[in-house]
Amino acid sequence: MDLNLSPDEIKFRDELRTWLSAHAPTDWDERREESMESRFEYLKRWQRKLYEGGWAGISWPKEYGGRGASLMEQVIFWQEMALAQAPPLANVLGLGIIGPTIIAFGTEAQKKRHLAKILSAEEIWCQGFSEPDAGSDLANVRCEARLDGDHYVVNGQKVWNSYGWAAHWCELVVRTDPNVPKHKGLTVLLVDMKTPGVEVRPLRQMTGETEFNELFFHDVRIPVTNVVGKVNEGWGVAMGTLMHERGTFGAGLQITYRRNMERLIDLAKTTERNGRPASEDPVIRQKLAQCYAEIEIMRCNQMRAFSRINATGVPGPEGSIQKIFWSELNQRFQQVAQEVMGPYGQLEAGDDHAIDNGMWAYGYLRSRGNTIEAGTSEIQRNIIGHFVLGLPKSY
Amino acid sequence: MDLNLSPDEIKFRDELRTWLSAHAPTDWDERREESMESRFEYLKRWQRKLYEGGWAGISWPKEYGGRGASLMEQVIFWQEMALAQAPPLANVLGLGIIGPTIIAFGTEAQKKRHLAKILSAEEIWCQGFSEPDAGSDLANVRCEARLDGDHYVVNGQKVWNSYGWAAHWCELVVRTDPNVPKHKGLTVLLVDMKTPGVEVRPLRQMTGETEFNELFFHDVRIPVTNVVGKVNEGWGVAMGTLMHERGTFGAGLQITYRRNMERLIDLAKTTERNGRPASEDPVIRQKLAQCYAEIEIMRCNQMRAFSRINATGVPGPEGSIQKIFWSELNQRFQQVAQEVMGPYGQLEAGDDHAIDNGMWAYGYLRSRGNTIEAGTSEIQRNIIGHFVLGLPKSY
Amino acid sequence: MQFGLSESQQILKDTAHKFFAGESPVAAVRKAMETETAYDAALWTKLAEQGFTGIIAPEEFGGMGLGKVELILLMEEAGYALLPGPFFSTVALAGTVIDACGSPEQKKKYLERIAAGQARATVALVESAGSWDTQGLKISSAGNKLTGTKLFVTDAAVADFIVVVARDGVFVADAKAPGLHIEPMKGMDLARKIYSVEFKDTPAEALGNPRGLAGALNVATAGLCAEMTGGMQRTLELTVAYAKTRKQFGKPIGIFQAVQHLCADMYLETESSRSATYYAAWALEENTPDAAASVSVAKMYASDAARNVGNRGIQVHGGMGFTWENDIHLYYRRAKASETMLGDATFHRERIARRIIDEASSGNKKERPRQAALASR
Amino acid sequence: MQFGLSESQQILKDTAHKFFAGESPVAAVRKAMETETAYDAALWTKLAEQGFTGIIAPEEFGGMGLGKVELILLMEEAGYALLPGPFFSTVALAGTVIDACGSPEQKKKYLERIAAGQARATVALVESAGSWDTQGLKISSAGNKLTGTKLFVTDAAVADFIVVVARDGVFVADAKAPGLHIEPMKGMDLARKIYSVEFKDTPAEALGNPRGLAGALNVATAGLCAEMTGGMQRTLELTVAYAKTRKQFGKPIGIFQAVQHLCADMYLETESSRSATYYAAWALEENTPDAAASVSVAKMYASDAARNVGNRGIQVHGGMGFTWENDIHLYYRRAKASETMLGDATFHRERIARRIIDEASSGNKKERPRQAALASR
Repeated sequence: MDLNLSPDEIKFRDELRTWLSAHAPTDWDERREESMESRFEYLKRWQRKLYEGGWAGISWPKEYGGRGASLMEQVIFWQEMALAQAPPLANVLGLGIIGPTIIAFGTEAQKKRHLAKILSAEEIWCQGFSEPDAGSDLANVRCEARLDGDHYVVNGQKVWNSYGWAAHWCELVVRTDPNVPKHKGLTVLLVDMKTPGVEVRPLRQMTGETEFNELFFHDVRIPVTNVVGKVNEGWGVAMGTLMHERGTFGAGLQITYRRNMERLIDLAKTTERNGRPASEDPVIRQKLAQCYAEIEIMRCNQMRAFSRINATGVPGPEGSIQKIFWSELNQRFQQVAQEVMGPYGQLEAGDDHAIDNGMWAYGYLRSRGNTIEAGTSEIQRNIIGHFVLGLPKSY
Repeated sequence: MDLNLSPDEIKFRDELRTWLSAHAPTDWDERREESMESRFEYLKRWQRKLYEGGWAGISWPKEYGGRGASLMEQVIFWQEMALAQAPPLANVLGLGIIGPTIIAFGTEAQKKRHLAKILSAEEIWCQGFSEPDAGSDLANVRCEARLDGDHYVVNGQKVWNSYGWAAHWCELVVRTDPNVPKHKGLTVLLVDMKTPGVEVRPLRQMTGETEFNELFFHDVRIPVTNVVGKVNEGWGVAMGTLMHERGTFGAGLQITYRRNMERLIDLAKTTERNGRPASEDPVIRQKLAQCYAEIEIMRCNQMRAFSRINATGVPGPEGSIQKIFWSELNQRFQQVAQEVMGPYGQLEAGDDHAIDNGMWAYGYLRSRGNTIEAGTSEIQRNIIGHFVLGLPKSY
Repeated sequence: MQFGLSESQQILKDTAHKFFAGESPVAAVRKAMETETAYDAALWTKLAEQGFTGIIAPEEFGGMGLGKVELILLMEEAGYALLPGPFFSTVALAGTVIDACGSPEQKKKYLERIAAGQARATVALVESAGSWDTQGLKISSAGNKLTGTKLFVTDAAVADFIVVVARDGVFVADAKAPGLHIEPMKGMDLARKIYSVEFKDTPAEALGNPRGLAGALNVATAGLCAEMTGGMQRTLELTVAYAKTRKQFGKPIGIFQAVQHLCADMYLETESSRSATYYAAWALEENTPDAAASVSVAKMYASDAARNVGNRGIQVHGGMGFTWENDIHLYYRRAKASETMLGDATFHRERIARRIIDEASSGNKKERPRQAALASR
Repeated sequence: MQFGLSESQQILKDTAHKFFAGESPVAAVRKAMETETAYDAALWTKLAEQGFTGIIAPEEFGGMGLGKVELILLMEEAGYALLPGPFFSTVALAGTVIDACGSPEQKKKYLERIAAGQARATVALVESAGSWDTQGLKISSAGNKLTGTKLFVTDAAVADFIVVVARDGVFVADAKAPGLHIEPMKGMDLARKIYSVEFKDTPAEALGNPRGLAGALNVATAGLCAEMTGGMQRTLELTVAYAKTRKQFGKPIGIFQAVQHLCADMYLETESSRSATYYAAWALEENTPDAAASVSVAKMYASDAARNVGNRGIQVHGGMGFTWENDIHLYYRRAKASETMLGDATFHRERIARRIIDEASSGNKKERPRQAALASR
């Protein structure tokens, strides 16, 4: 056990840190009022800069334009990005999920066609995975693709799609064989979003945002050359894809949480509670300390998990405790923030009295999604019960 | 809605209160160190006194020696008993459960033979219901009774039996037909505990007490005249019996909780915390107030439920929220008590430094049983989900 | 002893339920909440026709003269329907304060108009400290003129007059009075808008009996708890209905204990909140010694329960619960706004602590516990 | 960066696991706990032969000179086995304090005997106020003589000497010294007995460097957290095994989500407690700026988690979990005793609050967050 960085890791971190301090823009936070489109163009420019600096696709093999970074280097990457408060990446799905999928399962032609443009953010990618009737039951995909000559004809619907409105391409999971059990008849297709019959509709969330979209496919013709991996073996391709989501990307999260925590402590010092600063109220102090401790434990759990993945090569089902921990912790934290702020906590962006321009009201509402997105807390507990503890399958 | 007592209820209460203040012994608490047997003889004498005063079996019809009290009068009875800190009743199962069962389902001969002796505590009763393999799955009874002439021959085991060591009689649920679905082949027998082949073994709990027993039956011969209700229809008899457990007996509980609460507040005033009384510590104050409020809500929930039973005639599945509420509340309360007392909380009876002679350590450990006994919290939530909310059966 | 509704109480509740379902269905709520004030004048007229605007105003001032229990039954149904606009502000808050603090002439002037549906009103109390504790207020009158700013004032923009709680009394200011300036705030509850109200040498009329304030705020708080309970009930029903129909892994999700037990907890919390609220209303009506404490018990519990019920309801709904089109978030937003309104759980716990720790006479262990009052009357 | 055990650390842990399973199975624990002291001399000799009594004592005093991480791995396995007797008191508590506070001569005199297995010891700190806060202690020495009473002293009856934390220093008193009187207390943990220790003009030797105390108590606290984690692990395993075999309604109860999710939460809490404890040990070893805070994080979390894991474990066991014959309550009893030992969750939360609120420089928002230290070395 040695939590110090190795000399190589220090070198990587220092190089990245130097680059970020020279190149990472500092005005992202100020752009909240701009249009979604204008903000996204900004993010594309930022990713382009990362690409030119050699910092896009750091986990990708060097032969495909990546940096071949080790797992710990990836962890460091996301931590440094969070520390520098760098803007997010425009093509985060392409870089983190779809690129690696094409590298692992794609044809040479697909690699040649797509990978470089993912790295440079020239082409943005989204995913078509969830469906109205396939929420926690991921294999229950109904969006169908019928073979017609050298094309598949796609009909169906997807929901909870991110970036669809901005995307050039979509990694789509479709049912190519309706006559076999659920997991078996699925196929992954690469879909040009400009293909006739593809429709993107914004889906409004309880926060008021349209962070997600619905995708509709009406007789969309996709060449068979766009199949990734083998026909009817899309479940394995898609699962390999999802495993990446449990990877290092979350390493920056605890740094973001810690920053929110520090901001909340500052607010508690200036918020009045019973005639003195809330930060001196023993009840509030207990709650703040609890949040701090949980963020620390989230960090330690993550680091232990990354070390385990490093040793074994693959993320295991233990990743479910990370998911449960960060999502439920954020919900508890947002509630504590509300208690510190009292009635001010409910004020949304655009109110002059709102603290941090409504970020806390937004954070509170948005956090409800945390225990639903990327596998509900219930599903995660099923995974722990069955796959980690060996209890019988409960669903 | 009128929470004031009616003139009749006031009359009942005043009469009882007067009687209790003249007759209820005040030295029960001091007898904790005596032997179990000596304490039980004391309780029998106390019940005899209640009987002679006309206060035993208050819910029983007058024709069977009861008082024919209304539901609200029963509620008042248990509350006044708790307020007077009167000792418990020796024959609590006989009075509250088995007597009413015999009245409802028994033969004239059974009524004549048993009821008066239950009231006077001349004969103490216990129940043989739970089995090692029938915990939450109540219908899974295996203790079998084979017909042999005019007797049933009983073989099997029961657990979680109260008062078995002191009991003269047992209301026993046995399987008389193994060839029909679980609920169907059960029968209720009245078993003389002196019948050859009946063995009582104390079962030690985590508290160190032997509050419960195991009962073993080896070729125990019971006359067929001791069947209650019809053969193979024991499930209905036993369920009618269990319904009584959700009745008014619990009405005294909130008064006991409230007394514990007041004691804890007194302790908090004399316990040091950070150089001042714990009762001035805002963190402790929040927790004490939360307990107080929950006890209040338990009281209000109970009163609403009693009023509903009064209107509809039967306790409904909503009784499950009472069970969940009192059991989980007591666990939270005991933990708050531990936090108030700090390391003193762990001290058991017999330690000179123990607060209230270890009652709090005992209460903490004993409270773990609350969410298990009389239907686990999980079973209660199943009942609410299925029978109250109409969700599909989940087990 | 009868802790259930009387026949006339049940009729009132059923009538209100049907009225709101018919006159203010959720489609209408959504329409109202998109407006600047969430106020629907036509609906208000109908509320007045039902007599709801005068539910607890004394008959001599044109009201129905009903009790606190009747008020909270109405509020519970209003909460169930997520009634938009200034009903709570006008009737449960301003009306109650005027009834408790006003002279007969003032009641005639203000309460009668409320009861008749001719005026809307609200109460301005919270200042920049964000607290509902009236002890810490800073604004005071100078020759019946008010100067300063009140925040989180519900429905101020549609109020005809505003009851202002100041350091030295309770005042009524006409909404059009000089120096009175109203600015919208952007709160989470879309169906009950909040405002900052600024006073600059604004003339205001002092109410005759400001000592009635605490009692009136207790009544308003019980009303708010009832509204919250109604919201919980609706959230529970929406959630159970969804759990019965939504299928995953080939079964309705309600068959999974993880989901079913969330629903069971929602039921437990909703019923418990209802019990506590009904008791508080009765205790206020009967003026029992524990009336104030019982209000704090109810608000403390409802503040936490409404949030928990909402959390669980959204969770059971999964992604659907996170969408704008699903109604559950509208209730969730109101639950959050109501959580802090008239004091959050921490505030009321400390109020309870003062009563049970500081005010209770220590060492007097043989005293009969107060909660036995139920059985002792 | 490697947050996993090294090969030698893993070997140590495995060895300890096997040793305790073989030499101190639960039947032996039950036998020991029925004795007055829960001390088994034969077992102690074997512990010494393994070198465990000298695990962190420096080699110059006959120890193995291993680090804090190795100590907690050993304590974790001791906790898993519910090791009875004075191992924690002697090695993690008294040994650590003497190592941190003693002069070389004192270490030779006391620590060497501990390391060699020739002496058992403990630390007496808590007074009648029941607090582990050393600031509030009342007993002070007068010419190296102690007078007063210490409570909740673990394993005092089998200690050869007792380390006494006083207002004005840290002292060592021989267990047979005049005026020293030991009385058993009846604690919940049956396998680690506690005592009151009374001093009347008892001669005691002042340790040379009392300032080392806080650091030593941090190490002991990390050790206790590890022991608690081991207990959680065992409780989890017992519970999962039961959930796989116990049948109700014709199925193993572990198939029901209500049961399965209780197990999943137990797993989450056990692993989280382990992560926090390992980190604390490493931070202490490396003397990082957050070392003390990391100990409080671990103890705060373990105090709540050990209780919760026990609660859930008993619940899953149903009636069986409530019996004396089932081992789970033995762990539960230790969890409760350990919960308050060396400070409960509330105590450590306030310690954390002091660090993150009071000591952190306000307004310095651009400061790099400290937790990035992991990635910043």
